[in-house]
Amino acid sequence: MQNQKLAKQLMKKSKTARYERFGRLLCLSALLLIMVIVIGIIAFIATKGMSTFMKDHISMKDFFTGTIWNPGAKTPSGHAAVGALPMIVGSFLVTILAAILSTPFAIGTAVYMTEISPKRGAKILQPVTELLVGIPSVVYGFIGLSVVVPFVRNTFGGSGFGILSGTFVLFVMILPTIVSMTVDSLKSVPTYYRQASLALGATKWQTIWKVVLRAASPGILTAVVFGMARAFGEALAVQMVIGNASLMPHNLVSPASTLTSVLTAGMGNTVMGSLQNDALWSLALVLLAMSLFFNLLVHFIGKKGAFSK
Amino acid sequence: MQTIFDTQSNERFIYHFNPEENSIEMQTKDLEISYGKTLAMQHADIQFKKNTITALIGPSGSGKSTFLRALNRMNDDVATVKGQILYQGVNINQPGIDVYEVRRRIGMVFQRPNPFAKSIYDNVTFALQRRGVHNKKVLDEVVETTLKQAAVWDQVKDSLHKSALSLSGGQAQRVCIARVLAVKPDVLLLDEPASALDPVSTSQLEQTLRELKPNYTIIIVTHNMQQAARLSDYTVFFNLGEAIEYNKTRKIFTRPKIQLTDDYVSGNFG
Amino acid sequence: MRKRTLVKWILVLVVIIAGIGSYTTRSKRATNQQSITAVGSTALQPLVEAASEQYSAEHSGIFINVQGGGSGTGLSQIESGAVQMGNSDLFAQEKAGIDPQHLVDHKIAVVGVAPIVNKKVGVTRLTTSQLIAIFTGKVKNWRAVGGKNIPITLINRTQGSGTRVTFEKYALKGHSSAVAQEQDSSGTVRQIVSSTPGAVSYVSFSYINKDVQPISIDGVSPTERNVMLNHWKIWAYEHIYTNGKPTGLTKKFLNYLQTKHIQTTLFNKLGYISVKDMHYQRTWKGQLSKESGVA
Amino acid sequence: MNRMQKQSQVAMGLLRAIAGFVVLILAFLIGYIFITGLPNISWKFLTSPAKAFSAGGGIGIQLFNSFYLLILAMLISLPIALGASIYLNEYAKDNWFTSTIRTAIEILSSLPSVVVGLFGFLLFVVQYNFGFSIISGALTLTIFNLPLLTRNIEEALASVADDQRQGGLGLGLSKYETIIHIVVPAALPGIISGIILCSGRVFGEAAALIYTAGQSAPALNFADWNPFNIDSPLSPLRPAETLAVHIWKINSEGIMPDLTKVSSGSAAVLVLAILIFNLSARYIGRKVFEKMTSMD
Repeated sequence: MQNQKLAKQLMKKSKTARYERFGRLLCLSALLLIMVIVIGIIAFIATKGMSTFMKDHISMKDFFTGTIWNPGAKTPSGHAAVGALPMIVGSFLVTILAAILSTPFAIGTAVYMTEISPKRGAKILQPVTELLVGIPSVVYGFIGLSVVVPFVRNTFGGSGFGILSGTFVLFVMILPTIVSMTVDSLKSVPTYYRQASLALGATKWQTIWKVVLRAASPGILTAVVFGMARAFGEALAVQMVIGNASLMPHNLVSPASTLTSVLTAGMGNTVMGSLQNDALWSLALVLLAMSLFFNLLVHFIGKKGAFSK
Repeated sequence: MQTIFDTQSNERFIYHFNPEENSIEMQTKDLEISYGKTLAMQHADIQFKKNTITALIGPSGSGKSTFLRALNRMNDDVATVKGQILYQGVNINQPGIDVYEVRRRIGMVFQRPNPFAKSIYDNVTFALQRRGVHNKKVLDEVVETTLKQAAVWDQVKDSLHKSALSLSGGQAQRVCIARVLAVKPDVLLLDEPASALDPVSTSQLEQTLRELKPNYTIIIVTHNMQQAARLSDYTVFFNLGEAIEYNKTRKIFTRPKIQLTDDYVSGNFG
Repeated sequence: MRKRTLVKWILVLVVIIAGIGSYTTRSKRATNQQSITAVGSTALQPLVEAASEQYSAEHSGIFINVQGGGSGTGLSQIESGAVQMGNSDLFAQEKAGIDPQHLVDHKIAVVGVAPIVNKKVGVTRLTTSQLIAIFTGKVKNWRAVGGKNIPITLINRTQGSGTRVTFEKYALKGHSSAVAQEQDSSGTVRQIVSSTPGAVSYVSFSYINKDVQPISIDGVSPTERNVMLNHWKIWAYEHIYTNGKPTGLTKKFLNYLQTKHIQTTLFNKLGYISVKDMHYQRTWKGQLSKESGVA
Repeated sequence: MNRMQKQSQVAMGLLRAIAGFVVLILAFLIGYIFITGLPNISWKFLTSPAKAFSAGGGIGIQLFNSFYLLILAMLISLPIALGASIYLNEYAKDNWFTSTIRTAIEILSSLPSVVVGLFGFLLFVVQYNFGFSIISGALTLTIFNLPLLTRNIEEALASVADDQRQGGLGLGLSKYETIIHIVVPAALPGIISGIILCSGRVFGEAAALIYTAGQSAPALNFADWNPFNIDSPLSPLRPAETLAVHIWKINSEGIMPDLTKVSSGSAAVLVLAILIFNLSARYIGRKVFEKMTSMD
């Protein structure tokens, strides 16, 4: 019967279906590959980082609350001198300050590029920001050293090396990242949102503030996270201007250090498997944990924002 | 001819064709559609007659689009569909059915014209090319026939290799119809195909659909009751996830059996 | 579409043929090419690199791969046997985490380390005790040691750096420097000292230039001559370690580094001091013996 | 209403000022790099090999290495990132597992590149015995590059309107065909700008390469393009110092007398190269897009 013939035709796996399965598998394996790499690196850092505590028997308390960093030596009070607190505080401060400083600038610029003058934005600003991403950190570092540090020294006093200089350099470094990602998320806000808002009699500013930015806020948050991620992971440039002293920062112009700067500077000078080296990997682990924390925080904020909308 | 009057509640009237009649192209049996835990459609038992135009009307959120999308299983990823969907007597809502073949035979045109970022020619032939048809002669012929069927050939025949994105809304929508016709479906599902078009384009589109009727079974979701009235042979009225009344269009618009339908078609709500 | 598929296959074919073709026609040298790798100290890298280039130029088919990475990397990699030569600024014994038992030390050169200050502090000479006071943070202003009224900004090399270890051991007589700014490269240190008022740090002789002021200690100025005579105490060996006795190409290359030709030309240019010119030798514990020449 | 208008005007002015200020910063940076660097660039500088401790060294090999590594790294990472982002954006269900994957990828992108570099060093250089080589460097750069590239491509895919996908599905095409032949071409401008962004980052990356591709640039025989010969420019097993690594190296340990000149010149060349790269990628992207949207 015709019915059964049709049923047969419809039940047969078509070439398209096989193609679909193949394509899906291909994409899945790409993702799995990335997952393997991610898990590999995380596991690698975790094992290396934990060995400070497991193998070298350093107590977590000494590590997280100590303020003297000289692995292998003892503090005057007899604890192991692996206090990572100054670096943790330093990383935290620099990242947060840089993000706070650059977010309004980045959003302003991105809004300008998408909402006010898209033409000029696409012609000038976008290529320039993309260009800046490619400037090696070491060049940023040297410009920071020859421009920002003297500026901070002359304006705010101190030696010029410190959190503030680090913040300024990072501000410029993460700006392109945040701008270009914010632009992407603003662009993905459908045009009819804007039209609807303008049609309701809202001013351009109200439209931007209440509609466009609100709609793009998850994307903007992601952009900021990525900016902070870059700030977190940045080493060479910050290292040159922050002073790189494992001291608790008492103000914004006193030399301080970040996890990455100590990590990068120390890696080549220590021997794999030694306490000195393990302690550096522990810093990397802290870094990982901190960026996880930031990430979750922002996701949390993002969710809250989504509800109140 | 046989009609079933829902005796459980006096609020539904679903017209059913004579089972002996061999002209039912599609039919749903006790269809139930849900998004997650939200029930979007239930008790849908509708038959669609071959080579007719059936309009699905109802207020926003009544489930008419959801229903339409279930018919060629476009909802697979987002919704759970229970019940039977018979296409020429074969239940296509069962495991093992090749959805791609189903969708080829039951084509769909969407609310907003969505030409691909390709040339007009490629828009029309794309699906065929993906199915291994590469003979230029065949493809040329398909392009010409389908664009003519969709009544857009004269306007685009000189710019077949221009981007389809440059077309006006009405032209784009008819290219989208041609694109669907190119894979030779039996059923055409249209989801408010004219909502983004101006009156002139809309009436051209309607004319196109009338011309397609002898060869295709057309099911169209529309917001526009005049459109349903002038275009369709049968009309289903949906409300709150249920098919309330299904009858000949003439009857729906002149002598509806259900008060709710009357209220809706006379513009009292919706 | 079908034409495209054809083109695709032709392309694949061409690539395969090209691959086979280039493999079979690869230069005959490739089969008897020899290559060794040296990793480690960034201070020693330019010297070894320059020597390896000359050596490769003189001996065809020889490939010596010289990489930096720091002394720690050099020592860990030579210990694990991943490379043939490990460059280090320090004795293996001085480095925590290294078992020096199987490592053979080849002292390649001697470098002097000198304190440097920003040119505006108005100090060119210090006594050892003044130097210790400055670096341990007891003196905080240049006025206290006869300079201008400028606060002292201390700049250290990174913990574990060879230069720092040498400086603390021989200039500060074993005192640890106070916790202060740290930089992990000599170039950066020099740049910061030259641009920061009141800055003081230390670099090896080859990094001293007109932008910074070297300091004499106890009346002895930092010159190569003074290092050879051990009047200037702050110096260290540059080492190349091998895992066990060197063999083959490694041995030949190490010998090449000791030739007079290299030691007179390259060493002078780079500011290294030849081990042969030294009037004294020193063990890793710092014991001196008055002998010249190489081990 | 009037007050609102005024408020809007003020806000617009402020936004313009912010954008202007940012432009100023960016212009200053680029101006600084070019003004200090461009005078040092000459044909000889661009083509001659570097010198370790005497003046007059160039950056020819480093420049070639940078491009070669970038191309290799992109060739390896692009298909992976594309596949992964397609899966994440089109297939993956929106559940905890997907968000875990996303979070993990985001975290990976925040790791300092030196950590990625050391990972690459231990894995490729030591474990797989690739040595300090282009291939080690390219693989490490791939790891370094994947998170951001995946993220960017995913973003570009997400910005393609859903009705394009439905159009494809409605024709009875598979999801995969629809994505590859319809969604990806439609997302191409976004994907290309993502690639440019990542290329810039890769091009300027130093720390991940110091331990993998190495910091030496042995002389190459530019007459020999057989990748199986070790002094061939194409050989994947030779060490390859890139421009960014070169800048890092001479700034930190360089002792040549014309250090600042070489360094600022290299920085300018690097920025210039990225500029040229961006412009050409944009141009190619536009052409490809035009081709895809008009003729087959």
